[in-house]
Amino acid sequence: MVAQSLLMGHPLSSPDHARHALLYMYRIRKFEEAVEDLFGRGMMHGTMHLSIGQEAGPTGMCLALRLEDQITSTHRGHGHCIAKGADLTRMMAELLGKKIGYCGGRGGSMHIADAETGNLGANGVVGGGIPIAVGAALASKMQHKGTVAVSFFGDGAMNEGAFHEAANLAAIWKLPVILFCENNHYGMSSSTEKAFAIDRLADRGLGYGIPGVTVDGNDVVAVYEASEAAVARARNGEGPTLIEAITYRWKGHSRSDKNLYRSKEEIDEWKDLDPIPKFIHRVLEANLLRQDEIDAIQKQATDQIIEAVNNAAAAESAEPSGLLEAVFKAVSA
Amino acid sequence: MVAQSLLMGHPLSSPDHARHALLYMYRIRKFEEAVEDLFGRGMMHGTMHLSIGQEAGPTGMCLALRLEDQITSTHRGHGHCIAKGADLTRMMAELLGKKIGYCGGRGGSMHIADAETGNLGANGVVGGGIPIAVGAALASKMQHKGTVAVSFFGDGAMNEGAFHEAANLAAIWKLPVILFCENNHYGMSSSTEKAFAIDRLADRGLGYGIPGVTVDGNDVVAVYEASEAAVARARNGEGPTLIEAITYRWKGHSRSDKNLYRSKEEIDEWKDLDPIPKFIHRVLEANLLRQDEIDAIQKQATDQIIEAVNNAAAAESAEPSGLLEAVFKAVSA
Amino acid sequence: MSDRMLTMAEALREAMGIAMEERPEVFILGEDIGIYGGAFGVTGDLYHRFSPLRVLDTPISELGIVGAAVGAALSGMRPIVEIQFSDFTAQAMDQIANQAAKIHFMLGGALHVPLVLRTPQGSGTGAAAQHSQNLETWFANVPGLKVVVPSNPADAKGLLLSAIDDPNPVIFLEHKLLYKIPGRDPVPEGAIRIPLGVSKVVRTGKDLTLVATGIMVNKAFEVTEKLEAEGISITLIDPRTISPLDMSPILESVEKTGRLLVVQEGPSHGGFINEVIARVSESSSFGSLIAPIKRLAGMNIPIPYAPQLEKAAVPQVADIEVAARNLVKEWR
Amino acid sequence: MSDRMLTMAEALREAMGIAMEERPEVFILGEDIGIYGGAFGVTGDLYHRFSPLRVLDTPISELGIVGAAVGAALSGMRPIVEIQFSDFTAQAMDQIANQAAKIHFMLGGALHVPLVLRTPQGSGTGAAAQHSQNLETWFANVPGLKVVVPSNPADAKGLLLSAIDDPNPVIFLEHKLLYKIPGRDPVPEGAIRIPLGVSKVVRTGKDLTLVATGIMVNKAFEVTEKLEAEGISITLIDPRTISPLDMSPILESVEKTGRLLVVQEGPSHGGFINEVIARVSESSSFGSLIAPIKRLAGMNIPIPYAPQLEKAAVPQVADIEVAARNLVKEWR
Ligand SMILES: Cc1ncc(C[n+]2csc(CCOP(=O)(O)OP(=O)(O)O)c2C)c(N)n1
Ligand SMILES: Cc1ncc(C[n+]2csc(CCOP(=O)(O)OP(=O)(O)O)c2C)c(N)n1
Ligand SMILES: [Mg+2]
Ligand SMILES: [Mg+2]
Repeated sequence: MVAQSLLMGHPLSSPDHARHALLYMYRIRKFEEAVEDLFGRGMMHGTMHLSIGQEAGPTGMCLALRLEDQITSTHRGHGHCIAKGADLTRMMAELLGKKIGYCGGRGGSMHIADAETGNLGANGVVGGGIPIAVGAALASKMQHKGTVAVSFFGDGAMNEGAFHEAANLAAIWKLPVILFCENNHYGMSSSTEKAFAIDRLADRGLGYGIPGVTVDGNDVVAVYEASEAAVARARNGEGPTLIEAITYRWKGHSRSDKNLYRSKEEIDEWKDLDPIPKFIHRVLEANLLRQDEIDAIQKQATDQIIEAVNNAAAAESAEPSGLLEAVFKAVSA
Repeated sequence: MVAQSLLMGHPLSSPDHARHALLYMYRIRKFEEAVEDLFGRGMMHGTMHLSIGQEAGPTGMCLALRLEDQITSTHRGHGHCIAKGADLTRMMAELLGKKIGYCGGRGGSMHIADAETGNLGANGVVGGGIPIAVGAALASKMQHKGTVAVSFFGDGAMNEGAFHEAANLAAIWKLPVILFCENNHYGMSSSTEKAFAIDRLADRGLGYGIPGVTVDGNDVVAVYEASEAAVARARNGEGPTLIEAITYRWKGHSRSDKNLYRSKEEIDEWKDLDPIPKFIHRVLEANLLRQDEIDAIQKQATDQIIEAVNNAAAAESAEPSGLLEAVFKAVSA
Repeated sequence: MSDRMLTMAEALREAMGIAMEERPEVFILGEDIGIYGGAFGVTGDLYHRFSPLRVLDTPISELGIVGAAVGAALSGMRPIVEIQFSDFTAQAMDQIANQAAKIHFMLGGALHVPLVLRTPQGSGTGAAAQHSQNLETWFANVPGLKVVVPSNPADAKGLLLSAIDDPNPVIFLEHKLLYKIPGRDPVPEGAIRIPLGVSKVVRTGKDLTLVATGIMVNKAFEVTEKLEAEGISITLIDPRTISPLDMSPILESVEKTGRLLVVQEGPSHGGFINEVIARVSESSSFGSLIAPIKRLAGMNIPIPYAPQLEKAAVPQVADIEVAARNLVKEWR
Repeated sequence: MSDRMLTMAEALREAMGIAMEERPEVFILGEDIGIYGGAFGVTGDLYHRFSPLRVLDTPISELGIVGAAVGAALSGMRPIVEIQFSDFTAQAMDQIANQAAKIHFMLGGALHVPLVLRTPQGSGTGAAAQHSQNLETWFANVPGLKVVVPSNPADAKGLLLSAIDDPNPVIFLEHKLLYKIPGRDPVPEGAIRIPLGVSKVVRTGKDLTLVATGIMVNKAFEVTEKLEAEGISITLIDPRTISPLDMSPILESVEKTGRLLVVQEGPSHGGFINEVIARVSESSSFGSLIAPIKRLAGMNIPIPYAPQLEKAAVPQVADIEVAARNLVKEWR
């Protein structure tokens, strides 16, 4: 299983850790680029929500998690899924509507889940996964499992009632859950300046008695450190933490976005803050990896994605037969 | 119209103002006592949610409002309705299922509204009225009406998504709305200690950029002063305020409550903090009214309620005919 | 035996108690279900028998608690959520319809959601339009939800135990006027289970097929007894589960009686009775009909407050009686 | 004339523009309806033509914005709320079903809620189960809501103008595959209004009555043309408003054709087609039927993602064709 190769821990704590962090950020980047390409060539159905530019958030957070820890994810969920250790071929196969896809072609990009790596699912509903993560944390507490649940969600999701109700339940029951907000400045076309009357979204925690921290979401080290502290709190029975990771989405919201609500300059400014070179800089500075090793890691990620695309493309298409039977799980006798 | 007799202003600013505040608190108290009595004698249908002990909140808040200002209210809404100036006979008639009742017998206690006094309605749904008040404030702003909208709701309602979404909209659009939380320590059997991980519910405002104030909700003067400030802010275009009025409900949540979740001692302690004698004390101290005048005000309120009950009881019952036609407002040609 | 003439509230409580004893992963969450014992007294003493951890009082947060139940169900627990009035499932519809119902299918079967959502529905308490709806049609229209509407304590117990066992989300709709009345039959002891999706023939006759669920079964039963005296004999069928809907006893009966009357409390549009009619219309039993199918449903109005208005809003015994008699007398 | 062959998105935008010019109290609110022009481009340039105040971009807060629209409607405004996908009306169901729908009745007529909720529904875009539902049955089951399902640009324009005029809450359900295609007929200029609650006979035939709404009207039309060549002539009826539902042209047609086929995209249980069947079954036209009523509806499954699966989930032209042909050929 792919998942078990995950290497937890501080991304600068050893060359292997650095390699892992870098590999996963590259995997996400290359996966998204491949998706964009497949869409562009008309080979993919539906829509797509790319997380290029946001790779440090999921990678840094998931480095602080164990295999059995759980996550809930979003419409923009490829990064979370990859960072938690999912199989790239099955992901890509799902996007291509194949039988071996994670959902057997029934879910697509917005519904990939992977029970083995604790991914309870992307979600087409903004905010939909937040109460679910809280429930997973409740189960962990009730069953004394010692696991932590993380809900990834966007800045936009914070204005849904689901965030509010989930946050309060997490707080009053002191659940081992981390509310991980990827603040990429926009919910579709809606900027955080217009959608919020507060500057720091982490301040939302104040209303629930949940500590809120804001980190540079393009710095995988900073994300890891905040995540690690939140996970420790959660495992200690001290309750939830709200993490706000400041980042930016380079691409349009989805396929149909004309980017009318923001300027090219703004996008370019953020491209200069690319999380991958930022981390490479730290790694080189710390003498953890050499440039040729880094290049090899990038190539490894690219190769893995090419392989995933090829495998997925070659796989058998999902078939309509059996759909009706798939609605309910069979009642065991 | 009853409504026009309302006298706005500080309850200690003149004998008339003091008289008004006291009369309205007594009206609420006596109305509720009459309802309890009618229920006890099997003369009333449905259920009831009494606000005995909480009279200072609605009275103090509404003293800061004009006739054309709007309110949304709750299942425990008799007080709000009376304080905003509704007709007692039509209220009581509604509870008795009469044709002249505010809803023609179709709504009952939980749905009394009065367009003339700006009461957009009690609400059977916890939190249901909060977004509606925000919408009324939005209309006020769009139409440059200069009116303010107040949403009354309980502590329990603060954990509904409706509160959250409404609060955020109010904040980002700087709407002339006041979120008036009657914190009576319980949402049915659920104590604020268990339902919140914060001590001061007004702190919820922090997450939205809304100033939050906590006042003694049994002190009509304190409530008025906080309300007046919030109304001024709102009319000035400075946006919403969250007021938390600390109070207590003497009676059970509704008809079927066995009060298992709180102690008799606790109830008794709060009875000692009765808002009516508390205000009388201030009035006497300030030499605004004499004791005999105060007694006369109490008697006046009692007489008004007796009259309302008698009129309502004598009125014609609502009839099923025409129900189907009442679903939609007729489309004008 | 007479001590087993439980009310529906008692029967439901018994079922939950048995399930909680059987399986540590069963727990209940909802508003005021703990020390208060539930708004309608259904959870009663379970809070004391088990623990505040397994009978979990929640804040007023329907969306949050259903969502938390979904997450817990995905993580090895078997939550039973109580929503205080079915009207407030509106608050939780995203978690019910877009999450719980779809997860198993949409995620390719990797995960499933063994969740029971219990909630009282129906009118008759004078609580008016926001506390009196029958919303079963919302759930029946969502593929992935099973929808149960028990009409009596014994069925309620057996169906609830099956619902808790079921690996899928089950919406369990309890008519609030049934809570406090004992059924016609004693409630069996122990962990009796009644499978979901099996219609029950309550009594057999030859002149008319009458289909009803929930409280309407009681009203219809009264009518069958009354009309029996007039020489009209009625087959009364209670589907018990409206989704999936077991049509076979209904179709068989229609073939025998040639007449069909379907009754529900909620408004007709979208109602389960329409599904029954449509299925009969499509079936080969259609040819056996000797009378047009007749339906009785709630008026197309929000439920009003005053008792005389509230009664007028939903089918009463007398309405069923008239409809049944006319169907038989006028179509021979 | 040819320049009036608008798409449905254009026709809807035109209607909103006219209404906003006519009345200052009309405004639009919703997610990404401003500078973005709407997720499906329906509001387009209205933001620039009017102002950000009248084309009000909101945060992602369906419950909040529908609630705000209710409050504004109670206070003299005429809001048009756009919900980005009808699936997310689930988030706002309390404000839709428990507030907007009931206020006028429940409050004794003192207040009313002139609100239009526009939202795209239906499958075909590969967005899977949480973005592809047809939820009309939820709304149709709630007394106090009017429910409109336009099938073409000209109707969409006229119906939307009437919906904005209506003093009651109207749910306006737009099939997303219709947005970008022009209709068969040109869209009249100016403030044309089509009354709600009036069925439209799209074409007339003698062998079969076919009832459909929304995108299914297009599919059904294709079938009527195709089968005409085979000598099967079909009356196609588009109710346009499913609540209230205008049955008279349907009943009249059934009396003539003796055969009825009803089609919808959403799952059958709770579907409007069931209401049509039930009303026909109860009516005196029932006696004119020479064939069992046939219905076609979406499969009872959440909408899947992969294109081949998604297509299988809802009735396609070929399905309608087969059903129509068989009904006529096999029942004479
Ligand atoms: C409940 C709901 N409302 C609206 C949408 C449509 N929608 C999809 S993504 C999105 C923006 C989400 O913004 P954010 O939460 O910040 O996440 P991001 O896309 O920036 O990652 C919107 C409005 C949805 N999917 N669900
Ligand atoms: C959405 C919703 N959930 C639950 C209920 C049932 N209920 C009615 S009042 C109430 C308690 C409300 O508490 P709070 O808001 O503090 O108001 P209070 O009763 O204390 O005045 C509950 C749970 C309801 N009416 N609406
Ligand atoms: Mg965002
Ligand atoms: Mg309270």
